[in-house]
Amino acid sequence: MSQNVVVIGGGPAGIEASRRLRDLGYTPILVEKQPVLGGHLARWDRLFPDGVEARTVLGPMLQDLDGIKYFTDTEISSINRLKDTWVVMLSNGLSAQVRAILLTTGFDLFKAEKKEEYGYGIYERVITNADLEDWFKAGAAPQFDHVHTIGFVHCVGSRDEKAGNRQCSKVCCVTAVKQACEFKEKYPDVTVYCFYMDLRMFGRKFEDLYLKAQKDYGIRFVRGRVSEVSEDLDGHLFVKAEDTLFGKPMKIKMDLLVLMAGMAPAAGTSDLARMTNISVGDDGFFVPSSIVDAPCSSSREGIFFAGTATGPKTIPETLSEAAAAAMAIDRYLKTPAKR
Amino acid sequence: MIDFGYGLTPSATLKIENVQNPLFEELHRREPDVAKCIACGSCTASCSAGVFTEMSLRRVILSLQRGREKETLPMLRHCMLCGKCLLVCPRGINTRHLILSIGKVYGPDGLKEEADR
Amino acid sequence: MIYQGKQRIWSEYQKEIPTDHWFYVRSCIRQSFFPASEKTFLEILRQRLGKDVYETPHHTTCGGIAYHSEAIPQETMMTIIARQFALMTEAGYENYVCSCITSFGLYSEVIEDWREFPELEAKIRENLWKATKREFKIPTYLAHASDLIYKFRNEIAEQAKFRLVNKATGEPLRVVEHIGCHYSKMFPSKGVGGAEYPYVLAGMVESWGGEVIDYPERRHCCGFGFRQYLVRANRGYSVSNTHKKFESMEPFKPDMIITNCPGCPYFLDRWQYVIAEQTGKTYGQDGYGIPVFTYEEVAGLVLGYDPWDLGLQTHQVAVEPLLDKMGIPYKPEDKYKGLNGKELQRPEFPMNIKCC
Amino acid sequence: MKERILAAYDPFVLPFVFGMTFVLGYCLIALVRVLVQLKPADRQKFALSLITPSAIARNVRDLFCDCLFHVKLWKRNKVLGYMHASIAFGWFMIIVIGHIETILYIPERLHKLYYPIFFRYFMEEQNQTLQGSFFFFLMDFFLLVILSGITIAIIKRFRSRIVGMRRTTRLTLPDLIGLYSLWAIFPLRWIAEGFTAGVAGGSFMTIPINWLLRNFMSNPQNFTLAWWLYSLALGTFLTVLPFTRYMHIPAEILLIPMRNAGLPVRHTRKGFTLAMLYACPSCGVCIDACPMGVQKKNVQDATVYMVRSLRRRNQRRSLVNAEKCLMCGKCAALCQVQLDACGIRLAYRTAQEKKNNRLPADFSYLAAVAPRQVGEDKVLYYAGCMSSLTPVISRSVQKVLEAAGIDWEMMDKDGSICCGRPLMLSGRQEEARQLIEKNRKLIEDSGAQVLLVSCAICYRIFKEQYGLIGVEVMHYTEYFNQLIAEGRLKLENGHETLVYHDPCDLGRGCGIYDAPRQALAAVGQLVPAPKERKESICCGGSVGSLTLRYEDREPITRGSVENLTANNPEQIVTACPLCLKTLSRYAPVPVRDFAEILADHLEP
Repeated sequence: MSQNVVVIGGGPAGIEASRRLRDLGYTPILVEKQPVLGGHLARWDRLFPDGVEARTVLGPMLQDLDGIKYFTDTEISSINRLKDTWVVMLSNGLSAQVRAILLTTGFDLFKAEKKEEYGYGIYERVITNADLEDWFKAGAAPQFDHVHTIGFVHCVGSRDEKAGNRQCSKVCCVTAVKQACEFKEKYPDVTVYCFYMDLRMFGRKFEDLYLKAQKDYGIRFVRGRVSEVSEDLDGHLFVKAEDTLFGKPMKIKMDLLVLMAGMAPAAGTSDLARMTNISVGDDGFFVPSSIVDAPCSSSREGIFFAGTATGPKTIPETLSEAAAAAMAIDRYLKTPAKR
Repeated sequence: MIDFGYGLTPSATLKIENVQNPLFEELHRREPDVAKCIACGSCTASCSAGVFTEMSLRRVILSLQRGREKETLPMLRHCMLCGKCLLVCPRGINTRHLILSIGKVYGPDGLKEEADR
Repeated sequence: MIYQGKQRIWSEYQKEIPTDHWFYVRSCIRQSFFPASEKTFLEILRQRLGKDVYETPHHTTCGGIAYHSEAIPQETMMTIIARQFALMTEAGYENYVCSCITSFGLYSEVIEDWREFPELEAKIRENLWKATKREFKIPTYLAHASDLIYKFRNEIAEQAKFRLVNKATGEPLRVVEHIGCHYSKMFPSKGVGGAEYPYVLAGMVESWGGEVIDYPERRHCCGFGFRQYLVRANRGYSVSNTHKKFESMEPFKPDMIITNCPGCPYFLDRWQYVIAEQTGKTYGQDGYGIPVFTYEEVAGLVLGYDPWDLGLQTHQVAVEPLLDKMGIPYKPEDKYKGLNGKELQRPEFPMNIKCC
Repeated sequence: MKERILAAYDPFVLPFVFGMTFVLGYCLIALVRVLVQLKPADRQKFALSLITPSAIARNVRDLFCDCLFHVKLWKRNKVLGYMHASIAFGWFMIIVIGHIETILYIPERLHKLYYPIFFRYFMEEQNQTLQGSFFFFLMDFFLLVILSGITIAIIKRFRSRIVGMRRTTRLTLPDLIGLYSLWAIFPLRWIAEGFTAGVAGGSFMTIPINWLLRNFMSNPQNFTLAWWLYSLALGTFLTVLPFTRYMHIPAEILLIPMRNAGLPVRHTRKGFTLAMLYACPSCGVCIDACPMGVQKKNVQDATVYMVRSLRRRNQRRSLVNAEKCLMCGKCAALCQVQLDACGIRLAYRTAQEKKNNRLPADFSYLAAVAPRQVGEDKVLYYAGCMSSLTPVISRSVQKVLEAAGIDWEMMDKDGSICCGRPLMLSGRQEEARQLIEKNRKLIEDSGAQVLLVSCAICYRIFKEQYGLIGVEVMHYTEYFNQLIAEGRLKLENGHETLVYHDPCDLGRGCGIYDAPRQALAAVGQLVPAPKERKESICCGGSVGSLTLRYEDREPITRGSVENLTANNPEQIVTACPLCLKTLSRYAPVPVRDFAEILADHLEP
């Protein structure tokens, strides 16, 4: 009977790693807290930089699950070390004794309502990048029709001590520019603003996207962090930010504001860390044994990571890390267990 | 009105209620590359006039976008059109044509009539 | 505005305010700005609500004005505050309530400092002992006077004779609540409802029938700021801030403003006169300004106290239009009479803002 | 010799007479307009040059060489040269001989405009007599010459590549009419004279045609028909001439003396410029010459279309054309009529700026810049704005000067006041004048004898506009070459294969071609480029173009690099900071500055 591997987290990292493990002859036991597999990717409409449909990435993965035992709506009740194996108790009563566990617990979207001064959940016209992706997926959204001016606020819950996340979430800048272009494609005569501190368009073809946003879509980039948002009598938003390049505070009347919520550590991270007593960084993400040359292995034997469980990553990085983790597990399982 | 020895200081905030800026739109029509500016300041750093005055093309472009041209257009008059900014611009903007176009679009009394263009 | 959104925030910032046995310290300047506020506060708590609120004549300023204007160093200020706590300990109380927002901010700051730097506390203890031979304990609970009124807002509502409702139209009065910056901006967790949407005044307004307005500049500073208004050269900066707030609230047509700090009501009230005299513009209906009240005055009005006993005649902006809206009876002729009915002559009225 | 028609008149001459009077009238009015539009000073200068013997000699020589023999075109393209020369000179000789015959045989008819042209029809000349046969022979000879030119013209029209022309100009309707009527004239003359050959006399051309078409020629009605057709063809050609490219025939006669008088281009459409606009033959040489031609979309901005849009007063097209041009001067250098293409476009830009620019420059801050004391024994080195972005140049120049033991002082060490040429090229002449005045004062006050310049752009304006007194302006290619010649600069030859790119303003602009090549020969082995010296292809980075976008400059630069590396040199050498920066972006081999390569080959 081929060896089992418990994979905790059914996002793109978990699914991809499970498929690879299956191909290597193992039987992955994929556990997903949510009722459906796919993680955040299931919610996105199109992906940067070229706008490829998320469906076309996730679809094939979801159709290739035979040979993988996956349990949705299931949580981890407990994990204990038994000699050189891990005994994992699931909330649906099942338990598994395995030599390797793969943590693909991913991230949680930063709760934008925590940034009270931006008024998410208080002003109707303030939404998050996730809400915007939902509305893009649902096709034209009625509330957008009377929108003349829209703003994208970068670094919401990222690079912000007060929001409890000093780190940069890496993907929100390029996502904001992508969404700005998509919005402008749908509503060409809308004026689009992007409020950024440092526009981190680090990846391949990201700078082209930025140039296209400026040249073809006329998106206006304001270098200044939004300080507060307020609502006037008839529900329009007043967004305040300083144009630090021009050295003047600005107050712009807008019809819609999109908060680029960053990546916060997944809720269950601390519990899992406690159960397996592996360490969690001060940023709340799991700490790999070496961030440089062993990002997939943990400080404990048999525990492996993949994806945004160890920090913000793009989808391609997550998928490649999933494959790397599968290889690491395979190599680990092939070495004879030390007595 | 009573003079209290102090008064209301006008707000420095740029209030952008409607986002139309006809002069900038006309400038953008003549030189679309102005939208590509990422305000990196290479032009200002290498500016020949910048050695002797506070000329800064970066500030000029930004002030035009914000509709505050009155503050920076006097500075633009120091430009010798030597073309160094054109050479160093990382975005490949034709800065010289931009400066020439600004001279035609802005200036003391705003937009020229389209007729005699 | 999604109301549930605000409620969710409020739920995260609820404070467990003790119900009784308070050691009360007054503000340095509130009696001179709004004479009856503190008297009304004590009267409501003691007579109307039967609470034990002790006040010793030996207590002094908290040193805030001097400290914020950089006239005295932090150590001196802390020793003064230590003496206040000593008075409280000697009086046998543990719940400390102060009438002034700046004090509340200062007390919170000092307690936080001592918690963070115990050696600083030890030094201050030594200073106090050397200076006054007194010992002190840190209050188990520090509250601001408005916290208490907020705590008992419903009890007050029960005894209310009037409600914050426009008698003629039955519509709730449109109320702008302005929270003193030192109340929750320095320590959000110390303020009821947090920093963005403090609920301490909103709670009172809602339980007394009014409707809270959220205008864009609601969290902007009222322009007080010791360093601003003390120095004449800076006063322009101070009145400009107030002007910004009024320009922002104007479209919402507020009926009144409720505040909980010594500076805010004074400046929001007086600067309306200066703005009117300088620019000719008033923000209330038909030439009057928007009346500004402290929460004690509003509580007093709701409980049916006589407006002139609440000291409303010392306001710059006429309160009569609001009293008429609420249907509160008052004798206009007594407005400028002293305690024993002696005529104090009507002060000279400003040109651009109507007074009664 | 007797007159066949005593009345010396026949209705068939009317089309020709009408055409001739029309064209002469038109040219006369045009001449008057041009002269009136000249500024008084220019007019005086022109009048003066018409009477000074040396100028007259030069005018006559140019008239013959350019108008008749097209020597310039011959040097460039043998076939085209012959075609033009044959038609022009042949036609000229036919007219002259026609008049000589009239003078000799029947001088009293000379006053009749048409008589010499249709001499054969009116006079019964016999080829028996020695004189007659001589004239017959001469006339037929030149007819043959013209016909040979016409046949080449027809071939060129349909297969321009055979004639070595990649692209020719799009012809307008009037041009086509003029062209076909021009083609028709001489064959018809040939046939017409064939008739008279049968009756009176003829020579080796006219007699055979008479024999060949004897049944056609035997019918007397055809006799007058042939002459009618001949006159009609002439009439159409002459009537339509002023509105076609053939206006260059009369116009060039006026243009050459005006050019030799050295008149400046002042206006976009008046005076000297108007003469030039008329004189443009729309030959299309400038289309192939223009470096921007690498992109098809730029072909419409060649000088021929600039002339056309100016003549048609098409402001929109003229502005786009005027602002896009690189001002490299190649079209002007190769133009058969030596049209000052850059001058016209600069005049257009100047007019535009004067009319539309409402942000006048404020160079008051220049007053504070103090001159740098240098004294006679030091060379004053002016690196120019661009050189601060190519430090290798100023560093190498200093190294070479030190090696040659020359004491120097750098004028713009901490920030340069621009030489003014980019500002002038943008059309802001008076503002450029302010920079020029300030720089001139700084240079003259410095007391230096020699102003050394390492930028071709600055060098040209220092030479042309500054009028420096007591200061010799030298481009570092000239100066270093002189130092080598004087033996003060010792170099060792590295024998690398080099190709030298002539910067437009240095080569075409100031005529410096050989100095750099001689100097480079001392350090490496020069490899020629297919197109160089006067035909060097602009690097594409010129600040002369106001509107060229960055992406559109790349193909131009690649075209220039391709030409330079045709004979695969190991290195490209140029003598201008702008060319250096632009070429090195796309060149497959290292691009080095003139001083840099010299500095690397200094004898230890």
